[in-house]
Amino acid sequence: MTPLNYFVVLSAVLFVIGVAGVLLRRNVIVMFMSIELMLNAVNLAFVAFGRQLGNAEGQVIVFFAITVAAAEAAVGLGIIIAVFRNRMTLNADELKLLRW
Amino acid sequence: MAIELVIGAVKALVVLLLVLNVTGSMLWFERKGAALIQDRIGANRAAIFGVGRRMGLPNLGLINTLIADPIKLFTKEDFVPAGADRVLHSLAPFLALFPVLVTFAVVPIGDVLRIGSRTITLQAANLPAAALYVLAVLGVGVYGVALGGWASNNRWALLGGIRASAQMISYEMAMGLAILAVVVTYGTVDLQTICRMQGGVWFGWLPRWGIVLQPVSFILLLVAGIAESKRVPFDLPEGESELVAGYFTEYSGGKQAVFMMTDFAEVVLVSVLITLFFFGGWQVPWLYADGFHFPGPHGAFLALPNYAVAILQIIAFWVKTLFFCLLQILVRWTLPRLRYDQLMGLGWKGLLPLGLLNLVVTAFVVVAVGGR
Amino acid sequence: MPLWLFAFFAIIAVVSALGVILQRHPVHCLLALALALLDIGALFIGLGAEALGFLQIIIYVGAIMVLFLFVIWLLNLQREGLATERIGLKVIGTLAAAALGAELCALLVHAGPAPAAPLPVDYGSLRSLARLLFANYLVAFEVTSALLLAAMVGAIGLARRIPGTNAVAAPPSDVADRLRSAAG
Amino acid sequence: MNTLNLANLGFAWLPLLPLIAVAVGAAIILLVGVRLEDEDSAGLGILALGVLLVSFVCTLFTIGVNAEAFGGALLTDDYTAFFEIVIQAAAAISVALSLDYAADNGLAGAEYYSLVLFAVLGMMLMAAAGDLIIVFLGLETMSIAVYALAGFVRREARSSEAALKYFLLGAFSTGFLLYGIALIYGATGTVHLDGIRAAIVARAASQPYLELGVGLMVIGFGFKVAAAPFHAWTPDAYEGAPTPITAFMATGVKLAAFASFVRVFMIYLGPAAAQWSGVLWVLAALTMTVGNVVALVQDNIKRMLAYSAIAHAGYALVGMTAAGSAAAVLYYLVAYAFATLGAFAVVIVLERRATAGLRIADYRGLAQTRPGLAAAMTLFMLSLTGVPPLAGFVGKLYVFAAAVDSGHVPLVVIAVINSAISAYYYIGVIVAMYMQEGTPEIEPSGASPGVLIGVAIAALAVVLIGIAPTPYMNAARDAFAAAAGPPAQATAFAR
Repeated sequence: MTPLNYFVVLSAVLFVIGVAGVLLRRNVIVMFMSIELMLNAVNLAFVAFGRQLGNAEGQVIVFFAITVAAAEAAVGLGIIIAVFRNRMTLNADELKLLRW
Repeated sequence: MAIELVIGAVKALVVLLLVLNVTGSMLWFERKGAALIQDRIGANRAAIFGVGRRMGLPNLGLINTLIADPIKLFTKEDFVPAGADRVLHSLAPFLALFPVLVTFAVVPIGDVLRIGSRTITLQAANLPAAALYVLAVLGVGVYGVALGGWASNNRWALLGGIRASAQMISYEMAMGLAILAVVVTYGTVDLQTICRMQGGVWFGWLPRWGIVLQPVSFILLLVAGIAESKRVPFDLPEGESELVAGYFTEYSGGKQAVFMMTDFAEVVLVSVLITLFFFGGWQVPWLYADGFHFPGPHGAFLALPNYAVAILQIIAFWVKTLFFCLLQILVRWTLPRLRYDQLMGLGWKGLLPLGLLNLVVTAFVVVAVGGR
Repeated sequence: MPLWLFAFFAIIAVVSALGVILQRHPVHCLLALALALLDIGALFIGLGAEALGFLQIIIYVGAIMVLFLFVIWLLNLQREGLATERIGLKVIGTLAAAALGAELCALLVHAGPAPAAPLPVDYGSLRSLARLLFANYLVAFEVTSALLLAAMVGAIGLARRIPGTNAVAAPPSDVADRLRSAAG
Repeated sequence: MNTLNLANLGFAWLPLLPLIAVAVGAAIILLVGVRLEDEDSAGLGILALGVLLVSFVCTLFTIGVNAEAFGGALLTDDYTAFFEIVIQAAAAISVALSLDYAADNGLAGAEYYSLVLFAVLGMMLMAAAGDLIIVFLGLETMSIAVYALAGFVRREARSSEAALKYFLLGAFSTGFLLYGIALIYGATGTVHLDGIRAAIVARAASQPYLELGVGLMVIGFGFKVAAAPFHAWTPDAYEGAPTPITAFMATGVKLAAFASFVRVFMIYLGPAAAQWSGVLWVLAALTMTVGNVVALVQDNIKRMLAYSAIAHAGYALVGMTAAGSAAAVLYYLVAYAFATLGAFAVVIVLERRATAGLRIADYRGLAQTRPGLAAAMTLFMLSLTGVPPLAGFVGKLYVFAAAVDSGHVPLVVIAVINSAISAYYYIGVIVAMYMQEGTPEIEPSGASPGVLIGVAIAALAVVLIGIAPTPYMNAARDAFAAAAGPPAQATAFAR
């Protein structure tokens, strides 16, 4: 059996990779993908904790987190399309009508 | 431990071989079916070295399709267009085929076989959440087609890929709702249990098949399944008058053969699912674990040994499956192609509300009747 | 889940996650992410959350990622150049993130696991999950319906045509020639 | 196998009613709006106001109930009712500001107003949440609706860009918040706030997990309340979003985020205060300073108000560092909300297109052309500065006094210095309106009744709450006491 700590550490590693992706990438859609990676890292932590505690609450939260991610994806991609139609770019460095 | 592994491997191999053979035969059935509908002979040059015909034997068309066609296809030049994403271009056909094939792993093709003291479930992988597994694997299947279209660096291929993936995820909704209604009806996601629950009879003669309980789901699954396999009347992804050949425009040789095989494997898969959920799976009417109990005032009984029952079940399963394969071929050669807006309209405005309604009604009835 | 299996999935997860942030083409990033999500689904199943693992694959890999793929295609995104602006800031940010990660890992390893509690028989089954959703978390479950409706309304509100025009918003003429280097 | 028994869950209609009213109202608006042209959307706005009124009446019934429902998922106490009413008021004023704005800009009314109501639903859930799942879902319902609203003027590149920045950073922060929830769940074994507090009190929680989780939740909430250094999205999102939505974001979103932040941290993570009060101290000092200093150099009024909103989040955080001052924070937020709503209402009157009429220079000579508006704007600016006897002053007084009582004297010194700095840019607007004769380049016309009513209500509130603070402060005190009361008192009344 794998100690459950390993899963939590794996989730931390994935989370940090996601954070690094958001900070490093310039294409907003890839930034968004990195955010999805972060959320999934969190989901892994939830399931691992749930397994450790022996209650299914962790799974329930993941269920909701997945739902939220789907909703976020719909709205986020809608916004991304709207931005692209207006500006013809998805490069975060070029989106400077407003100062960051 | 070791013997378990061997049994598992044998079961997997048997299922895989069965599926591959049925899938391969589909090409021949398709050609013959087309010929039948178009009032011609079709596939009539299929004698090996002409020997069969010289000796007055019937054509060996089926065997030829299984042996000669693959050899021909896999020895053709495998062409990758310039500017294509080489890795994904090669990977895509297998990404399409693999999910379809692994779906069969959870399909029960019979009840149990007893050898000595050992009881073997006739199902390659005994997964409790098999219905979810089917949906998950089907969901992943979108990538092969989508990426095949994209990686070819060809506009028509990309359009075909987009059409295909949009169509597949749209109809996956209807398919999922159809399967969910069945799951709610039987209260389990285990396919073997669903099959077992379809044993027995109502009124002394009517087999307890799912079609009686879930006729709407059956229609949903059939239509969505045909759309899922991207065949006429839902073959817009490869609509040759608009898109050359859709997502596999730039494929040739073996890789194209794999795409074609995926289509046929999907046809088989849809038939298998319909058989499982609505036509009793491996159930033979009036056949129980100990033999036939015929209906009627006198109730004739024919005792059968376990192995005979298992064989009958396996045969029944594949006969039913084959029937629905042929039905799909019939549909393919009979109906005209839809327009794309009609396709999307049918999926989202027709099947989806119908599926939701069916699910709600099912849930109410289950609560009212069973109170599980 | 035996250790070797965990190691296998963990390596795939980390490699594909790195792929998401290191690949230059959005489609390749997306495939790496899809693989990572598939892998995480497998880890769920390995942790006994069988139904959830399949749901993860159905929803994330089968639907959300395909939506991303559509948008990438719709916008015809090409390879991305390397970051040129405020690179120092970004490197610092990433180093900070890495430091945070190291600290996180150190702490988590150090935390010491509570002994794994005994599991109920039907742990992770669809039935147990559904039972919780429709009983203890009824309110939350109902809220998700409002959440999804809001997301649908929002997405349609953002993406539907501007009334009276055939086109969607007309792009400013000075950026029209940047179509080729879009997002590049 | 036993069937589900809803009574066992503590199923109760009462706490749900305000929420159901809003959700059903949103759906009705969608259905009614199907056949309406976008230019006729004002009627839908009136309908939305009606829905908010119904929800408000439903909320009135929940006052004094102080119970929990659905196994502790929803808390029906006065704290919830307090925030629900303030949120409804903020939303109602935002809707009133939108009536003509949405129609003039050709925004799709059905979508617009239903999204506002969905956002309100999320906000009310955040206030009522009894477990972290509801906090998370409420936050997301609110955020997703507001992301879309921020980008609702699709013709404007600025609006889309604002939505994008708000969305990306918001989703980013959600990741942190959710990880925080995960670690707290891992540490305490539950997501119910009661259970979390019990585990902390019993020292049953794993310390490293708890510390990390609390830290990550501070980051997540910090983003939502726009605390420095997590404020980067605020000015852009506030500047680019349609102005009524900016007003809504600056008040409703902030109120809801603080409602949740205060409840989770001060009440349920209170036993672990040692782990977060220091962090909040630094956050508060940083937020006030950044907000006020950067606001000094802004020439766009929406951006200036955005930095002002950041600064005020800082003052509220000052209150959160002091254990006894939660009621002061509640009062302060109300004072801030009305002044900010009023200021944005005036901005809408002067705003011509999304880019014009928003410079502070455009306010020159407003006292001559529109003396009433200028006077109201003066009131709002003075209240935000903290000049007696207006609401902002009393709020600051309560917050700072409580912080001094808890021994955070240096922090209060920083806060007072910051207030002095803020006077410069707030009074700059007043100077522009009254002292500078320059011909106003912007003709303030198109002030619709809705906007004027909004200005009037906000002005009245700022004065009233300031002159007679006692009833409001008592309400805030009762609300907090009800929330912090012993859990035994909170029994599910439906059983």
